[in-house]
Amino acid sequence: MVDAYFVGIAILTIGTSIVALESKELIYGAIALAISMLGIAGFFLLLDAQFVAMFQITVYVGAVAVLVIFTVMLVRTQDLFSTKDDKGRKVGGIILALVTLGGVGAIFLVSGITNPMFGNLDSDPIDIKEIGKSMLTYYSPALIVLGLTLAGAVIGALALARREGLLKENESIN
Amino acid sequence: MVDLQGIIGFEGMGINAWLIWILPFVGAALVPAIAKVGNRARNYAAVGFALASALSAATLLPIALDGGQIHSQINWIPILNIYAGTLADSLSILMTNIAAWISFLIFIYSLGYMHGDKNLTRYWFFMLFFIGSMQLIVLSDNLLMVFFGWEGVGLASFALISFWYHDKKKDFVGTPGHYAGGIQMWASPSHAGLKAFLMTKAGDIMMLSGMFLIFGYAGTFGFTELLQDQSWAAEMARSNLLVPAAVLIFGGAIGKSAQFPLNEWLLEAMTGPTPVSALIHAATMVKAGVFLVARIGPLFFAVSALNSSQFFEVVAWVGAITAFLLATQALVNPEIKKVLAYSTGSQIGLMMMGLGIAGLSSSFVDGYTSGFFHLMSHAMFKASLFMGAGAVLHAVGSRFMTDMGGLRGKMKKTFLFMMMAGLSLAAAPFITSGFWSKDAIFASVLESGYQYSWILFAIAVMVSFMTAFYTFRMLGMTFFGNNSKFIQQNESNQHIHEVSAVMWVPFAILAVASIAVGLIGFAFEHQLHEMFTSYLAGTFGIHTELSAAHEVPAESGSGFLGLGELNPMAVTASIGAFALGALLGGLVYMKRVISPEVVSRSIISRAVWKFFFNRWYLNTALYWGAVIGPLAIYRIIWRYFESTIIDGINPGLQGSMTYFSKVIKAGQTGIAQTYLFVFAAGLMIIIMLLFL
Amino acid sequence: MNQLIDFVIISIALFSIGIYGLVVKRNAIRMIFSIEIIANAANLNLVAFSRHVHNVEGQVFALFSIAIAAAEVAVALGIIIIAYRLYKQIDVHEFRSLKG
Amino acid sequence: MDFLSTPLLVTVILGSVGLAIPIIDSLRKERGAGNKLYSVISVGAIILILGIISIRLFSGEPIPTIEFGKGMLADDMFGAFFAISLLIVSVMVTASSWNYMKNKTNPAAYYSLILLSSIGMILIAYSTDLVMLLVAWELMSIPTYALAAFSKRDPISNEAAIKYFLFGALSSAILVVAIGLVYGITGTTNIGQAIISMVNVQQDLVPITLLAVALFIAGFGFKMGLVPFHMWLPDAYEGAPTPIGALLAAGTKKAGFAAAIRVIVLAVFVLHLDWSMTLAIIAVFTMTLGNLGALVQKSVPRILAYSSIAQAGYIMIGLSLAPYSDQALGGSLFHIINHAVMKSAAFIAVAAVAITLASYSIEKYRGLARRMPLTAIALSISLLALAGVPPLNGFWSKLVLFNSAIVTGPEVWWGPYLAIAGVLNSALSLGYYAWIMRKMYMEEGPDMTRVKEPRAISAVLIFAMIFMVGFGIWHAPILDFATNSVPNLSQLVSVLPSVPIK
Repeated sequence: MVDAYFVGIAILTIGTSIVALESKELIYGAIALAISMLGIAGFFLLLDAQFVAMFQITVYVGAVAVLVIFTVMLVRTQDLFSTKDDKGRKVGGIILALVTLGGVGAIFLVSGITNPMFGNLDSDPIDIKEIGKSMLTYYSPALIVLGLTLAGAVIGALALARREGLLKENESIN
Repeated sequence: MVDLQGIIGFEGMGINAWLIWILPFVGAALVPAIAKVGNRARNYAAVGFALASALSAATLLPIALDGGQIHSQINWIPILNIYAGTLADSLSILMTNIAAWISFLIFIYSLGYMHGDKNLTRYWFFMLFFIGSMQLIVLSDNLLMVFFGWEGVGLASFALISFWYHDKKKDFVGTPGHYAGGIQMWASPSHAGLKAFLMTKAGDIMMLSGMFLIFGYAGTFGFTELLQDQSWAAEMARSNLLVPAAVLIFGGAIGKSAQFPLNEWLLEAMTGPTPVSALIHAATMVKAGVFLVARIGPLFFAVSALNSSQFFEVVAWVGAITAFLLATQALVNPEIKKVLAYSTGSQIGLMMMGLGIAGLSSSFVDGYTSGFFHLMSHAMFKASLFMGAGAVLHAVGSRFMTDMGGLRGKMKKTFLFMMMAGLSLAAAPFITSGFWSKDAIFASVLESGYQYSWILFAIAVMVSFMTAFYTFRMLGMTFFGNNSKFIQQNESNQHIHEVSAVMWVPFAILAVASIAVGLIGFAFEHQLHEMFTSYLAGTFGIHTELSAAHEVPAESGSGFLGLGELNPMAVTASIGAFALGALLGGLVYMKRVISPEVVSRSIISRAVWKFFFNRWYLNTALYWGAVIGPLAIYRIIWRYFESTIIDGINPGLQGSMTYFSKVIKAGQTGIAQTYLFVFAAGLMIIIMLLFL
Repeated sequence: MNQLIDFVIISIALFSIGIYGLVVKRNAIRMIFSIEIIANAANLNLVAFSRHVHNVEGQVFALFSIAIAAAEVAVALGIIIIAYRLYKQIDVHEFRSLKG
Repeated sequence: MDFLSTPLLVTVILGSVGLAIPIIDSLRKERGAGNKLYSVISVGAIILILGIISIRLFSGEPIPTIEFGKGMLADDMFGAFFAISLLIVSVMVTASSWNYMKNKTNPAAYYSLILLSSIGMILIAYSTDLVMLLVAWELMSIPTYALAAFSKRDPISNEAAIKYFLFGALSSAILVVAIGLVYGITGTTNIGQAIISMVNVQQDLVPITLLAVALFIAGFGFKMGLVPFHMWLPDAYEGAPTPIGALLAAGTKKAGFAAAIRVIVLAVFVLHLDWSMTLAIIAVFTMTLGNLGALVQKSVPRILAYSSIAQAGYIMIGLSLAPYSDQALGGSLFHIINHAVMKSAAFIAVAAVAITLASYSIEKYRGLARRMPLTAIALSISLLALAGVPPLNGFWSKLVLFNSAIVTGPEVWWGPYLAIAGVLNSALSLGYYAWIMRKMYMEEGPDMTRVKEPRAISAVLIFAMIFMVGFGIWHAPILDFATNSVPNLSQLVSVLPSVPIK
């Protein structure tokens, strides 16, 4: 059976993620998203993955959410706050979400991982040192590539965000 | 990966065989680029590539003399197990040298003849492209690559015949205003190019079907592979397909070599620049057909000596008919290049006759040697004659011999060398290569033992007589007598003079060579005979029972002037035909003691003259049967069927496709949410598909 | 005690919510929210499995995945800022000059 | 970590050049210029890497078949094959950008992003670990999101980038889920070990492995442009700057196939043979929809985008038949390298037209043969090659693919139908290819004056024409290379004794 922490975090996470999508004010949605990410970090703590949880908080809550909030404020105008969803599309979206939930959930439920013997999470937690060790040995090439990925993202984001009013451009061909 | 070992092959010489045909293609690709540097650089680069190709061909000569062969292959189309390769054996090495060196000389000649033409880049491109394709035909080790080269020379020939595609009146061929049976008998360059392309294409299609017929049974295109495993031949012979397949391939040769019934294109092909006529329509491309027969003839002879005699019969008779047909037409034509063109077709007919008689006789090698020897000597003197004719055209500015006359004083060198080459064509006894090669054909026909050989022999003698006559007629009308009215009228503004050295030296070399070969003609033939004997025995296992004629020098070793082995009847006939033809021609056109007008005095001779002049009405029949008739039929078909049925079905099909396309277009709404919905729903559907 | 399946169910629920948001929402920033929710669901899944399999690879993978998601968001926000400059709005539904 | 192994060498050299370019740019006084310099540097770096890989290939250094090593990257023939094909695409794109980026802002970032993205593509083909695969996948994707939006004044480019990004981010999240499932079942992210332990997976866990494979198909299928994950593709290819369209269509798409072959096909082997039929259905839908969609389009890059969906369908024939035929995967690889060159040539030709005539519309292509002869002939050759007209290279790869479908007839009833569908589709595709060519050669536009063709692009197009015609006439070396690079499945079977293989 699940414990109270789990139930509480689950309600918080799912609730805030729905709020993030449905709130009237975009800025509240952004804050709700940050809370939802905190909830995920809580799940990580429940799973004895403290390092990942910390990373989640620093990167997602600390960086991504703040970045998002900045952007929301940057582009903030009147029409950003209206939520104009089409009715039909909304119904279709809910049906699709339910089908996904039901279909994928059913696959998991009929499979072997519902077996209490399989899904046993009682073993000792993993030592954080192991993470560092494997990062520097087995995963070191991936780390280099990750570094390049982040560099690529930074270069790309900078190139896009930079304002170029000085150079005369004729970029558009249409 | 690429098996370099396979390419390099025999002591590192294999690569030369590839270079011979690759170099001209490389040159063709580079010429437009070099043209940017300058016109001079371009011209010399083109000649340089021709020379490089010729030099690599020359390096192979020792192998031919040793009777060796280089066969190198690379895996080309692995799916169908088809190999690309070069096969340099005695036959192909000789042929490649002839083609390469004559091309080289003609390239030099072109430097003078084409000087100042605006479209020289195009000219060099196609000339080099032509040489590459020609050498590909010669050196390829399989029928498929031969076919590619075959198409390549066809394309180059088409492009060069209609080189002057602006269709100026002076570039036309034929007598303006001459109609035969309602068909116009003169043609513009672009028309001539198209005609040549379509007619040779008819032959190509036959060749292609023959090739694939064989491929269907044998599973390979390679010459050596076909020879190694001969089960295909037996199987084809069982279902009576062997001879049809061989004849179909020969169809390609008929088209390319302008043999009856696909002979008409060669005459209009004379609209091309004269070096083109010399190279493509006299010395090399039209010989490709002969070469092909020489290539596959022994194969068919070897694989089933008994069943394939019909094939050789077809070859011999087609050759004989063509030789006779075109020789008669050459008698009456007024254009110098066209006379030479007729003569080319006619002489190729003789070569075909020699190759055909080879398969019908007990001693295969005699006919084979004679055919190929005639090919060699003809290549030399005909290229020389064409270049000489080009020099004359260049000087006079008219293609009609009636506009010339009395040129020997003004163009001494041209006259001298054309005279030498002309004597070779007319087969002047004992001193010209043409005599020896023609004599060899006569001898092989006589000795073949083929039941109708006497008819072939008679035709050959008649052709020989006519050849001598029209050669002297041509030389006489051009160089003897008095200047024509045309020259006299134009004397003031067109000063006729000898051409420059860059033009006369190439044809001088060839003319002298044809006399030189003639002087040692018998020894030369003997050497060739030896080479082919060992080639045929070594490669195809065709052993020759030494005929009485050849036994003597082979044992005594006194090859040089062993006149004793000549077939006396052949020699007599040959000398007689020459003497008669030359006498008649000389009297009428050189000494001009008899007027050519005698022909028009009798109705019969006039009718014959007209019949010959209208090319036996073959051109007329061709146009009525192949162009005008089908067009009329097509119009009827189009009106009643295509308009109702095809137009009825086609829009329906097209409409439904467009409809579906529009449905998809409508689905692509441009709204990202819709796209994502399709994505997610599609994922679900695929998951469901999996669990079904 | 909590079972693996519980975490997995939560993960699927978040995944479905993310799909819903992507399909329904028209505001570009909210679509990015949806993508983040899906990415978080995937990470939760990973860490849960890592706890069950009891080796470190899952957690390391989760770290990589988080870093990557952050990088993606950075580029995405750059694109959205340009979109805002061009259109003065960020309603993806209106961005449909490419279609057909 | 062996820095001299080919994949790491590629990463280090291209990565350092890629990062150095923006640094050089920030040090230069004249900001935003230097397009030529960066183009030359990038082309040089890529050619250097191409040379290194070719030399290593000829010296027989790569492991001669696909490897399932214990590491994250394996220097095998499969990787080398994709590395060479993708590097050819990158070099074509960077060289032609010389002209495209003229007078445009921020060239440093542009070339840097192309280089980084190329590393990602190459590493996908070399990776033997799912973590590495994912990180490389992102390294490939993230720079292309920015590149797609690179024409900042152009709303179309931005719209394309948004659509592309939404799909890309969704599919990478889906990939994370899929990899998580594989990891949860097998306890490892190493592909080889995962396959070995999947063979002995408990029966009640099989549904989850199937789900994982489905998610993999969705994740990779987005890049490959498979139906129903294709919707973003025409919009993104059309809207993105045209050379980037070439990079997406010829580069990232092929990397998607590399990933799919590394993961899905091998999973199909060890799991469940019925899977291949699903792939076959996807293949048929993909090629048909792509070709039908292209029929009534008015914009040439959009036609090429639809045609690239269709080509993905042809390549999928090989993937779906991999368990039954030895030729199938070889045919796929062969078509992949051919298609990479053909499609990038076509896109680059379109880029040349866009630069000089400032339009994508097919109406502007009327009389192009007179206005831009080289571009017109290159575009025609690449279109003919795409349609599979002999003797161009596209013909041979299609022949191998369709042939492999036919010969599987005795084993799988639907095999020959794939070939029939492929042939019918090729015939259909000729409709719109011929239409473009007719516009260029048969019709006359309002303006028939000759325009100057961009130099660098012309050089690239000449290279592509030589490739297409040369390897059309003599395709044996590439076919050999492709068949040698195929994952040697029989070897895999010997490692896995209980694999349910026919």
